Amino acid sequence: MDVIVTEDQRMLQDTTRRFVHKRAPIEATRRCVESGQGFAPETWREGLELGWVALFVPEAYGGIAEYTGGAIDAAIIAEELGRVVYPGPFLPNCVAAFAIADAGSPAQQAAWLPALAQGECLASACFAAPGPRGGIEPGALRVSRTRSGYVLEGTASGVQHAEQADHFLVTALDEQGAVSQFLLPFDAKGLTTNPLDPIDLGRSLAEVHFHGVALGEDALLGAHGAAAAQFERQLQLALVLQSAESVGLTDRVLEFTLDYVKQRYAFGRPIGSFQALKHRLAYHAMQLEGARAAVAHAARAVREGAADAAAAASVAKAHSGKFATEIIRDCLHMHGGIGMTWEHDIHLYLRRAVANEALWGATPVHYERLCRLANV
Amino acid sequence: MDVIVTEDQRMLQDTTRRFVHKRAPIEATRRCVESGQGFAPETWREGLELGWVALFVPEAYGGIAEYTGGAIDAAIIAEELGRVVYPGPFLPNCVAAFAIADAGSPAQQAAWLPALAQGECLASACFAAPGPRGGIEPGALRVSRTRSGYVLEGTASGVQHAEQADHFLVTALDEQGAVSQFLLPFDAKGLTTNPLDPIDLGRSLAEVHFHGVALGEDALLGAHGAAAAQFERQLQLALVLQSAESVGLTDRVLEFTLDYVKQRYAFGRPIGSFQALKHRLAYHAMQLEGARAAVAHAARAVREGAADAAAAASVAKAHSGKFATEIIRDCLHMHGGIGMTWEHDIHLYLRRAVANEALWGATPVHYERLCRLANV
Amino acid sequence: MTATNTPGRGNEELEDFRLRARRFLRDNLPPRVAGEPFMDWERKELVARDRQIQRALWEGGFAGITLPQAYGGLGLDHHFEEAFYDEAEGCRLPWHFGNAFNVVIPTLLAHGNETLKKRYIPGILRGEHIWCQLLSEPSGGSDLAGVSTRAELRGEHWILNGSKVWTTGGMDCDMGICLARTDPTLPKHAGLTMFAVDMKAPGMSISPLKLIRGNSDFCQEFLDDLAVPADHVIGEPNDGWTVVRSQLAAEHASMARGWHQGLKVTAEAASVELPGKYVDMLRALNLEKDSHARQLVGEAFVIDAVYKLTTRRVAVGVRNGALPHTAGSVASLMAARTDVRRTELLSELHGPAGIYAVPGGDGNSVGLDRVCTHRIGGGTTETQCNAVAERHLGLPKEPSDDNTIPFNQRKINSDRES
Amino acid sequence: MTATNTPGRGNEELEDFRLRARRFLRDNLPPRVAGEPFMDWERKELVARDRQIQRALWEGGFAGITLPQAYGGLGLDHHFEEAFYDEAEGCRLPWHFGNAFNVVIPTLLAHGNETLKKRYIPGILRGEHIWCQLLSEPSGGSDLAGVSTRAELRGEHWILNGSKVWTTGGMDCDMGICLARTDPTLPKHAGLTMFAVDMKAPGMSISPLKLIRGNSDFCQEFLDDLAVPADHVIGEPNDGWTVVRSQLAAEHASMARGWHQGLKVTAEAASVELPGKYVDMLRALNLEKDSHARQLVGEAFVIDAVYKLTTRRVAVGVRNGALPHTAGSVASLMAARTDVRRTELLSELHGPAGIYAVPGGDGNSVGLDRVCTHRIGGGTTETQCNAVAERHLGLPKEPSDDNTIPFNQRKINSDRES
Repeated sequence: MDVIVTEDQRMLQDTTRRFVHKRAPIEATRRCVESGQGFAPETWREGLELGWVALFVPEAYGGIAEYTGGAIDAAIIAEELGRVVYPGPFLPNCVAAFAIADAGSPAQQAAWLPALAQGECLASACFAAPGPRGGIEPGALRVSRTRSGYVLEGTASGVQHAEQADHFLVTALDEQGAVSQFLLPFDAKGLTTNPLDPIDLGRSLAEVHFHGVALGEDALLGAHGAAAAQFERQLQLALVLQSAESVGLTDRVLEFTLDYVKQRYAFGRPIGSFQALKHRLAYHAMQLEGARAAVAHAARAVREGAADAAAAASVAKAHSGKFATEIIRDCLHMHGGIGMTWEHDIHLYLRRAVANEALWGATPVHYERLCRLANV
Repeated sequence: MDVIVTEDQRMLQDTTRRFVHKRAPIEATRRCVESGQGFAPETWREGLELGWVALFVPEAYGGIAEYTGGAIDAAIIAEELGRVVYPGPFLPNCVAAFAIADAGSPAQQAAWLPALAQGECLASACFAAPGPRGGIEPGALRVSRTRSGYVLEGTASGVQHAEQADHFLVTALDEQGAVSQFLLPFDAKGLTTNPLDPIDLGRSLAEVHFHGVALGEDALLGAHGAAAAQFERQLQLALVLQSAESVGLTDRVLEFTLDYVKQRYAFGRPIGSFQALKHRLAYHAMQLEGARAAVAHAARAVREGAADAAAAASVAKAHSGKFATEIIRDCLHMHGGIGMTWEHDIHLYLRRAVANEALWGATPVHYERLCRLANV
Repeated sequence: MTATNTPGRGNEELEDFRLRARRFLRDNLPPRVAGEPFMDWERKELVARDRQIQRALWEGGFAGITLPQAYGGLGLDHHFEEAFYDEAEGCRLPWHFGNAFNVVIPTLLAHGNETLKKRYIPGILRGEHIWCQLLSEPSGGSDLAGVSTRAELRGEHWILNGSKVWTTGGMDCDMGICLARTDPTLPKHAGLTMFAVDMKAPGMSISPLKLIRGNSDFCQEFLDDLAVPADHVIGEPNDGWTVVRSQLAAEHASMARGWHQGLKVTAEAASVELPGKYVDMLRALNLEKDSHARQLVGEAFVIDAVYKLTTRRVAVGVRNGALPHTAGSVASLMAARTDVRRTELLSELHGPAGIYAVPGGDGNSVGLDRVCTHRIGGGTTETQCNAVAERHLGLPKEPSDDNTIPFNQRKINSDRES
Repeated sequence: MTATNTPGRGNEELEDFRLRARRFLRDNLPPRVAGEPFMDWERKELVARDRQIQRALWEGGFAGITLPQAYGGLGLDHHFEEAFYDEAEGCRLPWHFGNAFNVVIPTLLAHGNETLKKRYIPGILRGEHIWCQLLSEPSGGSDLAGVSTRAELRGEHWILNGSKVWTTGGMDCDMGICLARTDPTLPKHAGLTMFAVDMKAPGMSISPLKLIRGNSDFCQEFLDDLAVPADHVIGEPNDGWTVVRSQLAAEHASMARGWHQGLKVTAEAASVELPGKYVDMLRALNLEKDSHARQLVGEAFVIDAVYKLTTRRVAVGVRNGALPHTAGSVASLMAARTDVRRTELLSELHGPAGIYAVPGGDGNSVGLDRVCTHRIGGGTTETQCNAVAERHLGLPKEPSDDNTIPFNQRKINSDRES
């Protein structure tokens, strides 16, 4: 039940880890953070060459989807990216490529998929309403029919990489609450981006405002008013990738914390020999193993479109999000004063973990969703 | 801010502790539990002679209310009773005496207060509706006006000592939701008691059913339809006494657990020298100190009818209830296997603590009540 | 470490075995009844039936599939065993022999002399001997190497004196594997010896242990000049700790393989289920629309699912070598944590509706679960935490001279000194 | 231990003092501004104003009310001090001198030689010297007796080399009380000496410490052949640990008295408040009707109230002798636990609405509080837990030879060995 089940997958993990170690280590993330420049485009392009997005793109459009494990492989990559708090737009571009491969017309696939796979296009998703309980349902944007197409109104919250994105995958509701999806460029008339000041310094966050944004029929992804199921599939993929990233964050922090407590001496002993720390670390290892199991299962269920995919994705998200924060917070604490300093990397991990716990539906939102999935 | 602020109060604590140690130690509670006989009447009568209920009864009716600290003194006694998981009806009889002294007519006071103070009458309270969120509001019973008086319908839940009680203090709502209170004998026509099988083996628990129980005007306590404020005062007193009892439970368990872990050796060391246990015990001592502070403050606020009495009583109840269970549960765990055996006393404490956490409003009910008190 | 895909014998032989097993099981074994416990020593009829079932397996030629023929087994490879358990999925299996198969037989095979192996392995296979483990003592549960039951050699017998506790099903067992101290002048791990003892012998008195809930599967034993033949030492005298370690390893391996869920763990993918019992509780309490109550149920869904997925991940990972065998301790720890957390959630959900049993019901309530759920049996969570921290995570041990000073010079419980 | 009710001097004198103080404070001290921090070393103007305020108190004859006249104080008893602080309730007080008054002066009075006392106590009273404590080092924060900053006597001066960290307001302090190792061949507690050091002297370089939030009240110091006059030893050479202990006791006593809430704790009854900020959050998030959100706010009300009541109970109890002084460690531990739990509750309440600061605001968010709230300064919670367990609850210490072997033969951080 491990996320790694085949030799190909193990190779993918090794390759990704080596690449990330060389080209996008945590020091590179820190440079991005301190320069305020967002992610490094050259590393992102190199990642794309390794197939980071192409794994959702069919061969006909320049991808390798036929030869990959889809969500399973992407989760392997996401976990590695979590280990370095990678700042690039892996998740939204995977979701966009998956969405278009899943629901796009041949013309849309031909126009978008090669561009996404090669990095000529950078997409992000707009759907979530502002507020504490958003993140898993379209509800921010309202779509109306016009003579020549559609018009969008509203404000989407929690949009990651909005400032770097040149296209948006937009999910909106009509008067009746039916779901439609659209693809549109960032400079569409009436669309403005309001950058926020996020605690996750490695990733920009924005609200995107839609004031009478007019779109033609060709912007529609899937059928008008019938995109609920495709949105749910995209959501599940996003949850798996974000959960995998949180596992990667936690895994790496627990790794260097174990090293630290084995080396650091106080009162004539390595602090890792003190039982209070040992027991907390044992529980952390246990919850991390739980997160790994949940993410591995969810990746497979989502990939296979299994009956329990929706529940599995929410279980993975709720557990990995909650415990990434709890574990990393306590690991920071175990570092003592040094962990509180700007120079130590651990706060970059904690910032990402706290953001991940809240985005794509905070833990309470997924508990609630599980109740709905259980028909109550 | 200690619950003990005067010499009289310290003496009261010492006297109670000595009495309880001699006449109602935990071994006596165990005998009551194993015999299935409820509490021991002779001990209860001796306690009454010490003024356990008389402290709410004015001198004119054979009591000592003018010379006592009321809720503060009763909280001191309740804490001592908690230390031995005392099975007797201290709380409901204090509440009944307080209720009648607070709201009864001269005739009612003359009829009831001496009987309560001397143990000729044993009262319990019926008001709470069954279900998970009951315990602090009347809602179980419906009262209707008749030509000659009143008639009661409904089922009151969570009634402690119902089988031993000979009278009930009943709180009911009319059609408009206005609150009235009544005093009636256990053998009133139409009243039946359905004993439950409680986890707290030291105290009986029942549902009391009211099928067209007809009452005259003389049964009314206070004004018809205007008893909400007096019910609130009774509730606050009950919360203080129950919280104080939970503090007593916790205090005693922490005391014998500290003794145990200092004496018990494993791996060549007293188990109390292992840091994992030490740190948990430190947190337990901290939360117990918090419970003491909260109960002491609430007792004084309730005694003085302070503006924050309602909030203070809920804070005390929520904190003491939650942490009594948490702390005693973990102390049981620290005893290892022996703590799991019937012969060890700690389960008697844990049973009472879990029951106290749930009765008189479980923790969520008091969190919710605090929000309402904050006008939201 | 990875499982080989090539059966040790021809596929035909395996298929033949499978068909024979199918037929035999259909005709001879009772069906598995949903809700019937794997083990419940208080239900004597279940124990007795398990003896009959094991006897039937023996007579049918299906006992000890992978065990050596010299000791009564069939000497087949693990594919035959897997085929058998595939076929037996719907049957009641003799789970009260779990300890005998999972712990005692591997221990005897590794450390037992020929006399013991020849006598006791067939005894198990024939359904005659149910075994228990006499390890913990009243003076200290977690510190297994600190046992103080004494064994002294007098002539042809070792004479054992002391007491044991937390023995699962002790009243109904025939034999026990018993750790005792044979040389208290050595450091604590060095002076121990493991014995095979007759639970029915004179000098062994067994009484049930009454627990908080009022009942118990556990016993306490007093050993009063219990005589054990000299050839009933397992391993070497004063080398009992070596035996303990392989015994514990066998137990952990069997738990990691999923023995606690039966004798077999299926390798199929688990699925996330959202148990209807929680939904029923919400409805019964009229809290379907209460967002706080729904949070409690949502978390219960998550902890149950994560525990199930983790147990399976660990079982599969340990079996195929993707995870170290120490990962089993992680699953044990999670079992304890999940069970306790569940009682918190359900107590909070039920409030006063959870603190009594309705008359005429099974006497249970979520409040009673809250009082009784501690997961101390099988090692406290402290011991499990140490195991995860030291063996799985490689954290340093605490400084201690406890393992080096002679046993009889160690500090012991103050209440015993006074 | 109980407070006496009889003033040391006549009530008339006390009343006269009170009236003079009232007049003086009204005319000379700035008012207390709601929301203004007691201490914020980054706000240089606050620090500078506190120097002026202390200077004004000195000039007005209200500095060092209970301190001996020999060292510039007024030599009055504590009723005069209490009267003064009653009157000063509405004033800004020189809180940046808190360390100097609460820790340094008691330490100098207990262990300082006449030179030090005559020079430095008046320096504080006149508003000239703000003091810091140079205790923690980068190589180990919790293990205070493990400091490795070296001090060697060369002629008339001790020469100090090493580094210190977590110094509150180090950049703005004039003097520091500095712990250094004078004999590494002795066990760790035995070879320490306490010095009074000039923060402006050559050899002392100070840099601010940038924390997660991006700012900090803390500094790091490098001591590079810092020369300290031989008469600036506080206590005796190699007896620094005695000084540390009374220094820590003074700090804890001041915290238990409520210094962290100002210089004075009122003895009036506290009341339970239900902070409007939580209600405002519920409304702003449109969660007034969400029972789960209301639970989070309800718990926040409770933990805040319990913390407040406990702090006050401990302060009063320690002062009147009803509680042992070790109870102060309980309040410290609760401060840490409450602050961290509050960030959990508010993060859960806000979800994605809590992970960014709205542009134009103060840059803060509940998510940032969640990231930054750890309460490590002033001793980790591990140290506090040990203090509560060992000193307050009387639990045994862990076995250790760390206090007995020579300092230079101890095991140290592996990363320093490699």
